[in-house]
Amino acid sequence: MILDWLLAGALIGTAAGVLLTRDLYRSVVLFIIFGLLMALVWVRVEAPDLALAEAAIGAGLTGVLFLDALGHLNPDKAAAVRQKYRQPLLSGLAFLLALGVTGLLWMALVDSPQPGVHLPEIVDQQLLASGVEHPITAVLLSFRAYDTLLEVAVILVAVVVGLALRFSQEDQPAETQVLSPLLQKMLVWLLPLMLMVAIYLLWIGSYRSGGAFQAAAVLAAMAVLMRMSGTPIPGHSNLYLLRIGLVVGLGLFLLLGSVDLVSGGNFLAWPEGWEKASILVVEGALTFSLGMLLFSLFEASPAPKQASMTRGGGA
Amino acid sequence: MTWALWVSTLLLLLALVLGVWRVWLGPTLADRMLAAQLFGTTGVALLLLLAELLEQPALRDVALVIALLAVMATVAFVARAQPAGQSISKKENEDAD
Amino acid sequence: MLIDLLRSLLILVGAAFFLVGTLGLLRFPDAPTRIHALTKVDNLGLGLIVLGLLPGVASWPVVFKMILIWLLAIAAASLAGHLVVQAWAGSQNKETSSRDS
Amino acid sequence: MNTFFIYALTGGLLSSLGLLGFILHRHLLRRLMAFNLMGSGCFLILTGLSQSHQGVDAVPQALVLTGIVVAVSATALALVLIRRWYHLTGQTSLPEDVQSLEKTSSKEAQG
Repeated sequence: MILDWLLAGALIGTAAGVLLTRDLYRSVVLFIIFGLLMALVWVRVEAPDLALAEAAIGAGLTGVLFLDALGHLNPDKAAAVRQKYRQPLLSGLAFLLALGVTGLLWMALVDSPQPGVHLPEIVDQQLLASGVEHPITAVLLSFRAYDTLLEVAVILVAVVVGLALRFSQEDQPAETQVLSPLLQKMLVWLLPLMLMVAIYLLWIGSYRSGGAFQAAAVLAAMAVLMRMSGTPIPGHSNLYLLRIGLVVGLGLFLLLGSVDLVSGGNFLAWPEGWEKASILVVEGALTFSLGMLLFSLFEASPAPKQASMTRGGGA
Repeated sequence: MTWALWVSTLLLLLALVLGVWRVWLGPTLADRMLAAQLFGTTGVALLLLLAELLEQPALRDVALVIALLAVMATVAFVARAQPAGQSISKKENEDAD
Repeated sequence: MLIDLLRSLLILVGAAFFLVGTLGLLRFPDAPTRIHALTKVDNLGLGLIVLGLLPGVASWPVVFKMILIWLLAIAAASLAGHLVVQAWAGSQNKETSSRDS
Repeated sequence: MNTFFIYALTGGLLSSLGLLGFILHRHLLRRLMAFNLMGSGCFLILTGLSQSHQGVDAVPQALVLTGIVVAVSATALALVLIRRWYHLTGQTSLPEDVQSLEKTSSKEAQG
């Protein structure tokens, strides 16, 4: 229990640090650390799946994205600092509002009604029919597959917007690369290991914590690392491959989901007897697509203004 | 045995909380990135201990992922967020040429 | 019994190393010295903890995985130290050269 | 009061902290971080509250899992937009917010 209070305190303290500091660098690094603390919190909430996702995304993507943006927005840091605490009236009102929201939320939490259905029990009863042994994978790809489908579609739309912005401009993406020989040597075995861990997470998701989303995050991190270190990515500049890769997850999901529909069943009900195989195929495609989608969002960032940051060629 | 694990977990969490102080102090982004790196290592140790304590083998996977991706933030820092606005690796390369 | 005592000791000492490492991170004067706290002390601590936990692990793949985690942490820390100190030296150089000119 | 409930309360506090930051800050990057903190708070409330009643529950966990991935996608898209905005205007705040303040652009900004 003391562990939980300490962890919760550290989480709130870090969050407050992210928001209250005047230094943008400090804020960003604290935000990265907040992600790691969140992973530990998910462990204490007994949600190892979420801990895995948060660790992969927090350590692999969020930090990179924000540091990347920070390097880009760097020059007017001084101006940004000055903008704060200008209007005491607004600040006071905001504090009151936040206090009120906290109070209301806590009252609502303490008074929350007992739910009428016992979801864990229902999930347990249906687990056998889903074809996989891990309840979260079952919820994601069997019981609530519709939600997952639409969620992938939402991410696809976000990527389309990002890429549209990217391709509507003449400028090239930032090409700054780290050419440290130590890094290059390490990548030789680090990258295959990342690929292996992604596949492992995907496979293990059928019977315990892991699955497409966590694997995709690791995969995306791998691609980002390749990009940053100047390791060529196969098929990177081929736009047709890019389009196919981005939609293959969603496409296979829809295709396999419609098989039962065509034969008179329900949409997104996996074919009888092929549940596990279908889920694995869809998960594999989803992993690949989601990894590519997340990586594309990283790639969609425009080039920094000053020419000294860019470095042509390479990849 | 169990009490030793719990005490160690608390010690590690304490180390984690103290480490935030270095992030706050800075003074340079490099110092902050080092502290973040330390967070990763401590988090890995914490997760391994918790995996044993809570008997959740999945936590070892979380530790594996964190250890695997620990280099990402540092590489991003060197590649993109250099305060000087110039990649050190580039300079080093020119020296070598 | 004895092995349990030994394991507890290893784990406790490992955790203590982490605390010392954090102390080093807080007390050392600049980035290059702080790297010592990060790369040496913490990875030793992690190694001790892994060593202490290993006898309680049932299967070989898990043993392999835990050792892999330790090796990865060492590699990551050394790479981070290498890159950060280069960056730090680069920014110091730039500072002094701009001060000179 | 069980462990889950502690974190539900933490999530409540985190959400309002994020809201506060979202209102107070004008720098878009910091607003985005505040927004992310709000999101994390919501995730904590979701899982913490439902699990404090019924024990470990896969449904809210799956919900939050997709939520985390969507959140990072939204963050990445927001960063693309913010950087594009900066690229076009040279500013890191929205026009309504920048009117009042004078522009200072120091090239050698260093923490």
